[in-house]
Amino acid sequence: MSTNALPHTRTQSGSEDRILRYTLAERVVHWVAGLSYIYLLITGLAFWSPYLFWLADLVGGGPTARFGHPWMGLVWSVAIFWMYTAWREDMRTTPADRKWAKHVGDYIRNHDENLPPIGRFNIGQKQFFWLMLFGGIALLLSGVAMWLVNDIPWSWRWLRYTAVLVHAVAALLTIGGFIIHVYMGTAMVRGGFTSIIRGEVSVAWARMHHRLWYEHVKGASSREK
Amino acid sequence: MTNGWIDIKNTDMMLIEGGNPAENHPCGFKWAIEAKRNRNAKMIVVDPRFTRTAAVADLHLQIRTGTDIAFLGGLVRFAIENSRIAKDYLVNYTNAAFIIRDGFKLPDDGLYSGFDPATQTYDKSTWNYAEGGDMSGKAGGGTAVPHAGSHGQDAHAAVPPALPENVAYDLTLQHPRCVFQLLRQQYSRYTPEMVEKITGIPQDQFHKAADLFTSIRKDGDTKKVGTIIYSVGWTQHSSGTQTIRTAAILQLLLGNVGRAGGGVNALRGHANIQGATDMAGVFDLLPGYLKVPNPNDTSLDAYLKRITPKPSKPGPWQSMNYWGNTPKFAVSFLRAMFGPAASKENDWAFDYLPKVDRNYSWIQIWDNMYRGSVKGLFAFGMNGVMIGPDSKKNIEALKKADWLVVGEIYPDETSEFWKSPGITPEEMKGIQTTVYRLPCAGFAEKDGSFTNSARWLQWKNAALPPPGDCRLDQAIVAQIFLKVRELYQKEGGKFPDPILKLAWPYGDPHNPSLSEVAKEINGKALADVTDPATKLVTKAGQQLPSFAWLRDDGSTSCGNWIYSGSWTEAGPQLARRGTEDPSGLGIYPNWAWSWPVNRRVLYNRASCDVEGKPWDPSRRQVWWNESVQKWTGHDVPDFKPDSNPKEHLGPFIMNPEGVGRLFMPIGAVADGPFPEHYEPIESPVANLLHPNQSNNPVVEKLKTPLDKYGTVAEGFNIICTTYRLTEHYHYWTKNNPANVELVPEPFVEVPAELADEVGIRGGEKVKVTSARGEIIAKAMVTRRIKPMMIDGKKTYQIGIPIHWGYRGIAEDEGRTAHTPTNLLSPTVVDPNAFTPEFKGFLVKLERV
Amino acid sequence: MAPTRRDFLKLSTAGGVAASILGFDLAPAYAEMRALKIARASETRSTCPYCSVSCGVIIYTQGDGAKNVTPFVVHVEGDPDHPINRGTLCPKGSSLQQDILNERRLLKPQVRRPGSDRWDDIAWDDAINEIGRWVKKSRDATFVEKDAQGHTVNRCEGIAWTGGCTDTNEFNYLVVKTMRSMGLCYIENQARV
Amino acid sequence: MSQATLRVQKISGHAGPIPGEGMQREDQVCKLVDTTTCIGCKACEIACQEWNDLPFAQTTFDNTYQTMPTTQWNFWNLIKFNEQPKEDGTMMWLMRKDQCMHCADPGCLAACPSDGAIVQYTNGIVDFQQDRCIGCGYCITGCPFNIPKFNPTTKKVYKCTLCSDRVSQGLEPACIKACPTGCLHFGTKDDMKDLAEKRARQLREHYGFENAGVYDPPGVGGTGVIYVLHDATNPEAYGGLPANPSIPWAVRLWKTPLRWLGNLAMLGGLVGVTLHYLRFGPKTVHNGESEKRS
Repeated sequence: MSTNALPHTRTQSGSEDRILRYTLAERVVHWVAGLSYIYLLITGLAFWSPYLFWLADLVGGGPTARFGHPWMGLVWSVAIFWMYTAWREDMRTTPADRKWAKHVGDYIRNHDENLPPIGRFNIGQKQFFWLMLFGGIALLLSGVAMWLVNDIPWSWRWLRYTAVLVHAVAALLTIGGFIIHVYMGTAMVRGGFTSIIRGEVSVAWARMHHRLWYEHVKGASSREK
Repeated sequence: MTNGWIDIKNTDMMLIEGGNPAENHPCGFKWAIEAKRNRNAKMIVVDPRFTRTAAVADLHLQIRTGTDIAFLGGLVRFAIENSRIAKDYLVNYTNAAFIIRDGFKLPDDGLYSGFDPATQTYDKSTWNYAEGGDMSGKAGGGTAVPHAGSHGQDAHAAVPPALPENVAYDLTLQHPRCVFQLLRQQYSRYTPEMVEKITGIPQDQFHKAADLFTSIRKDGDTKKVGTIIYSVGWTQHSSGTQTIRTAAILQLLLGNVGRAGGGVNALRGHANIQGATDMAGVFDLLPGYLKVPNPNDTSLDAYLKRITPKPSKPGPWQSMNYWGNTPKFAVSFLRAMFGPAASKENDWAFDYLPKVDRNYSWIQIWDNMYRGSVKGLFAFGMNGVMIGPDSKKNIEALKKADWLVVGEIYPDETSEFWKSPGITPEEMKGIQTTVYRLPCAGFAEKDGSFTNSARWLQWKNAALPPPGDCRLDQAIVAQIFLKVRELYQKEGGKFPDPILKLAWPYGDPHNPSLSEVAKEINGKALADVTDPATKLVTKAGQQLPSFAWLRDDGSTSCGNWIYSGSWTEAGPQLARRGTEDPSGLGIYPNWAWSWPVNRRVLYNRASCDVEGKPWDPSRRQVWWNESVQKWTGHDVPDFKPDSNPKEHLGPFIMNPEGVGRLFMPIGAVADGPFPEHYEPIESPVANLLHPNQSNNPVVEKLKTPLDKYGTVAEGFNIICTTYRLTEHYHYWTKNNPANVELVPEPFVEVPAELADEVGIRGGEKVKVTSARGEIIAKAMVTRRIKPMMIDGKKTYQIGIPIHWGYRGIAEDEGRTAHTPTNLLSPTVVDPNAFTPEFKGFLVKLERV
Repeated sequence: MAPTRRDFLKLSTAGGVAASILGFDLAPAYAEMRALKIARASETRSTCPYCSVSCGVIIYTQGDGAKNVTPFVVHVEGDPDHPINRGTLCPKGSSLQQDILNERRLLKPQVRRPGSDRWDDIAWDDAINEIGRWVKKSRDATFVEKDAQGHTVNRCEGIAWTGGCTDTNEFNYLVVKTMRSMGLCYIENQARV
Repeated sequence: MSQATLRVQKISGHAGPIPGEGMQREDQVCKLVDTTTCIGCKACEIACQEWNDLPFAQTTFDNTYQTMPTTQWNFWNLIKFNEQPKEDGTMMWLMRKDQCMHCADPGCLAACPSDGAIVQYTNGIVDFQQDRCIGCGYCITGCPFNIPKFNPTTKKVYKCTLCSDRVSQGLEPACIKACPTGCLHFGTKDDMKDLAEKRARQLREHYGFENAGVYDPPGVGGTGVIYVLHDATNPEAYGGLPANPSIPWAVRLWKTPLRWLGNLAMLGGLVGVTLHYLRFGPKTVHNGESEKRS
C-alpha cells in the first residue's frame, strides 16, 4: 500500500479540520504490536535482570511469564510482519527524507520551522520501523532457538550461545527505539498519540509534521471533491 | 570358594578366567579392586571378550572359548620350567612326591590308560598310587615297585579299586613315576607355541601373563600370594571340572591354597547355588556332600563302606581323613529324615532312600521327559525352557509330560511353553499337559538362609507379607506333600512307608516355620551325648554345638552335617551381626556363620610352613602356638587343633592323603587324573595335541532326533559363547522396569571385522543359527572381540547374553524377537559335574 | 521468584499485590530441603536374592508395624554393616524395590487344562488336591522297587523336581525330605546349570 | 530465616545480598569418581533413580552398553562408555559416571534468571528448586557439561541434587553408597582431592599410566565432582569430558558486561528523553491554530 492508496481524507466526525492518518486496521495492528511488545518488554526485562524479576509478578509470575513470552513474541512478530507488508513502501527513504535528516538537530530542538517538508513518515519513524523489523527478525530467530529448550543437540550448543546474545542485543536495540518512540508518540509530539488512537490528526498537525503527505492528501481530497 | 569375598583384598596377584566378576558379582569384586588399590596387586583377565572386568585389569588376554586347560597347562609348564614353584609346599602339602603305579599312561594320544571305547569309560585302576615306602634317591631305579598283580585285576572286581594305605614316595621329586615328574611330562607338551595355536593367545602375551602370574614365586619368594577366580565360564564346558582341576594344580604348585589372598575361588552364580549344592538339591548327593546310595549298596553298611574313605599316605606322615566320619553324618541324616521310624533294626531306614544307578541330571530330565518316562515336573523358581540347553527340546519334552507344576513370582516361559512362539492354535489343542502355576512369595516376603559362595550362611528376615493370594514356597511344598501323604494313607499305593513315616515335626505342618527347619538341619541330641575329650554333655533335645558331636549310633539327628553349628543352643549363629575384624584380614568371625564350624578360609593349615609358622607373618591366619601346644589364630584352624607340626599331619584333611591332589587318583573324576585339553564338542578345529581324539572321550552325546551337533563343514564356522550382563539377572529382571531400562533388548556382540565381512552395522538385526535353532537380535559391533588366529586360521567368536525370552516387559511390548538364546546351546555335559556346555558351540551369523 | 500455588493463595488472601509488585517479602526459604523419604520407615535386614555374594540389604517399608497397616516397600538400600558389600549394591540389587512391588507379579493360582489356550483361575485347595492326585498317579505308575539285578532301589522315575537358585537352605532341605521320601531321583537345581 | 537459607551461598537471579552469605561454617562436600576402577555396572544409575523416585525411561539398544546418549530429566546419572584403542593394539574400555559436576562457579546458576531457582549451599551442592524454576532453559545454555535437562510436561529443569536431602541428614548420596567397587567416594573436597592425588600417583608409579591425574577443572572454579583419569591429558576420550570447561563466554558476556551496558543504555535512554522533555518540551503545532487536544 502506498500513500497514493490512502482512501479517506475525511474524518469519521466529518470535521474538515481533521485528517485521517491511520486506518482502523493500522491502528489495531499498531496496538497489537505495541501491547504485545510491552508484554514482551515486561517479561523480557524480568528475565534480564534480577532487579527487574519482580516484573514477572505483574503478569502472573515467572513460569507464566516464561510461558507467555514466546507466544506473545509470535503475536508481535505477526504484527510486525503485517506492518512490513502494509508500510514497506511508505518506509523507503526518499530524497526529501535525506534533506530533512540534515536538519534533525532543528527537529530535536523543536525548531520545526527550519525543517524541510516530508511525507507521511519522517526518517526517524522509518528507521524505527526498520529497526523493529530487523530487530524483530533477530528476536524471532534467536527466540525460537531459545524456545527449543530441549531440542538443540549438544554439538549445536553454539546456537544456544549465539541465540542468547543475539536476543539480548536485538532486544536492547528495539528497547532503545521503543523508548524514543513512546516518548515522541506521547510526550514530545503532541497529537501523535491521538492519531494512533483515533486515527485523525489536525490539518495543522499534518501540515507541520508531514507537509508533503498533507499536500498529497489534500490534493487527493480536492480531486475527490 | 576356598577363601572368601573379602579375602581377595589380601592378594598380590589375580588370575580371573572363566568368570566376569565385575559384571556378575560387582559387590564382591570390590575386594579385587581393594587389592589393587591397597596392595598394588595385579589383575590378569583371560576371557573370550574384553569384558567389564577386563576394563579394570592390568592385562587382558583374549582366549578361544573352551581352551582354558591349554592356557593353564601352559602356565603349569612355565612355572615348572622356570622354577616358579613353592617347593616346600609342593613336597609336604601335595601328592607331588607320591609314586604312581606302573602301567599308568599319559594321554599323548588323547587317552589315559584304561579306556574302553565300547562303554566310553575308563578302567581307573592304573590311576593309583604305588604301594611302598620312601623311594627318595632311588630314582635311578627307573620304576616304582608296582603292587604285584594289582592292575588288570581291579577292572573286574566287584569292589572298586581302593587307594593303598602306605603310599610309595620320593621327597626329592626325581622319581620318574612320581606325580611331579608325571605332571611335568604331561604339561611339557603345552608349549607357548602350542598354547598360541590352540587358544589364540599370541606367545608374547602368553609369556607376559605367565611371567606376571608366577612372579609371586620369583627367586624363591614364599610371602606373596596369588588367587585364581573363576565362575561358570569354566564349569559350563564339556571339560569344566578338569579346567578347575588345572587351576587347583597351578595353585598347589605355587603354594597358594589355604592362604589369605590365595585359593581357587569359584564365584558361583546365584544367591543360593552354594546352599543348594550343600543341601543336595542335585540328584547325586545327599545333604553335606554325602554320596547318594546306589543299588549295589544293599545295606547301610555296604553303603557306608563304599563312601567312607581310608587314609592313603606315605608311612611317616599322618592323614586326618575327615571323611572317615561319614557314618556319623549319614546316620544322623537318616535320623533327621525319618525320626523315630529310623532305628538300628531297620538299618536307620536306609531302604527308604531311593537308590540311584545312573545319571539323573538336568539334561536327563528333559531327555527322559521327551522320551516319555518322566510324567510330571515340579519347577519352583526354575525356568527350564529358558535355561536350556536346547530350549526347543525342553519345550518339546514338556508337551509330552502329563503335568507340570510351576511355582513362580512372574509369568515365565516354562509355564507358558504351550503358547511359546510358533505353536499354532491347532497344535495347542493337541498339547495334553496340565499346567499349574502357583504364585509364590518373593525374597522379601520370606525368611530363611542363603549360603553365599564364601560359604557364609546368612539369615534373612521377612519384610512384608506376600501379596494377593501368594503363598510361601515352604507352605506350598508342605501342603502338596501332606496331600500326597493323605492319599497314601487313605488309599495305599506303591511303597508308602517313606512318605508316611517321613519326620514332619513342625508346629504348623501346613506351613513349617523355617527357623524350625533350620534347627533341624543343625541337628540335636536325641539322647545325652558326651564329648570324650572334654567330657562336656549335650543333653537330649538340645541343639548340637557342631558336627564333632554327631554319632553313628542314632543318638543324634542332623539334617546336614556341614551346617551343624549354625543354630546352636546359643541361638541362630547364622543371624549374627558382629562387625569386628580383629585380624584386619576380613575374617569377620562374628558375622553370620560359615561352614564348616565357622571357618572362613579352607585348608588354612597350609598358610603355615611345615613348622607351623605363617609363610607371610603379615597375613597370618592360624599358626602353631608352641606354648599352649595348639593351633591358634584369627580363623578357626582347618586342622586337628592339637596336632604338633612334627606329626606331619596333612593340611588337606578332607582328602584321604591329607595333602592336595595334583594327581587325582581312581574314581574321583571320570576323564583322567591330570587335566588334558579337549576341544568343545562343537569346535572349529581338531585337537592339535591329538587330532584323532579331539573331544573329551568320556563325554556322551544325547541321541534323540532333537540332539543335533553342528560342524564347520555344515557352515557353522563361528564360535559362540553365552553370558550374563551386570544389568540383568537370568530370566527374572526382564520383569523389572529398572533393569529393562538399562538394557532393553537382546543383542549379539560381533567383532567389527566379522561385521564388515557379513555386512552388518551396529543396531541392525542379525540371525544366529546353530544346529539346533536360531535367534534374532540386534548386533553390537565392537572392537572388544577381535578375530583370532587358531592354528593359523582366522577364527571369529561372537557372544550372546541370555536374558530375553518370550515373557517380559520388552517381550510383551513386542520389542524383542521372542527367541531365547538357549535355543542355540547343545545338549552335552561335563562328564563329572553334568553341567551343560553353554559357553562354547558353533553357529553361523547372517544379516536379517 | 516463581510463585507457587500456595504463594498465590497467600497473595490474594493477604491482598499483598503491592508488595508483590515491589518484589518484597514474598521470598520463602531459599533452600527448602527435601524430606528424607525413609525417615520413619521400618527397616528390615535381608539378603539380596540375586548373585552369590549375598549382599546385605535393608528393606524400608511404610508403617511402624501398627496393626492397621499393610506394609509396602518404599525403598531398598545396601546394609552398611554387611562386611562384604558394606552398603553397596549392583544395578540389580539397587532395583529390588521394583522386584518387590511389581505389577507383573503372579497373584493367584492358575491352571492350564489339556488342550486349552488359556489360563483358568483355580482355588488353592483344588490346585493342591489335583497336584497331590497327579503325584500319586505318576508315582504309582513309575515306581521301581527292585532293579533288574534284584537290588532294592525304591525309586520313582516318573517325577522330576527342579529347584531355583533363590530357594533358601531350609526350603531346599524340605525339598530333599519330601522328594526323596517320595522316591524321586530326578532332583535338580539351578546349581547344576 | 530458616536454617536452610543460612546454608545458601549463591542464589540465581537474586537482587541484593545473599541472606546467608558467610553465615555458616561448613566443609565443601565432594564426590570422587575414580574412572580407573569404574566397571560400568550402572548401580549408580539405578540407585539415583530409585532414591529420587524418578520414572523409568523407555530406551532402545544403540550399539553400546551405555543406557542412553545423555542424561535426561529423569536420569541424572549416566555412565558413558567409550572403547579406546591403544597404540600397542590393545584397548581400553573407558567408563565415566556423568552427572552434575556441582561447579564452584556454576554456569547454570549464572545463567538462571529466576530468583532462587538455583542455589549453591555452603557445602558446595548446586541445587535446583523446581518450585521456583520458570523453565527458561538458560541453565542448559550456561552449563559447560550438558547436564540440566528440561521436562516438557512440567516445563521445569532437573538434574542431580547430589542427594541434598540425604547429605543434609548426614547420609552420603545414593550413587556413592551403591557403587560396588568403591570407584565413587564421598567426603570433603580437601579429603577427596588428597585421595585422588594419591590414587593418581599410584597409577603413575605402579600401573604404568604416566599421564594419570585428577580432573578438577579450574575454569569453573573447581568442581564438587572430581575424577581420577588414566590419562588426564585427554579427558575428551571419556565420553566428551571437556578439557577446559568454563561458563560459556557467551553466557558470561550476556550476563555481565552486556547486561550492564544494556542497563546503562536503557537507563540512559530514559534519562535522555526526560532531559529532552525538560529542556525542549513538547512540539507544539505552530503556523496557525495550536493542537486542540494537547
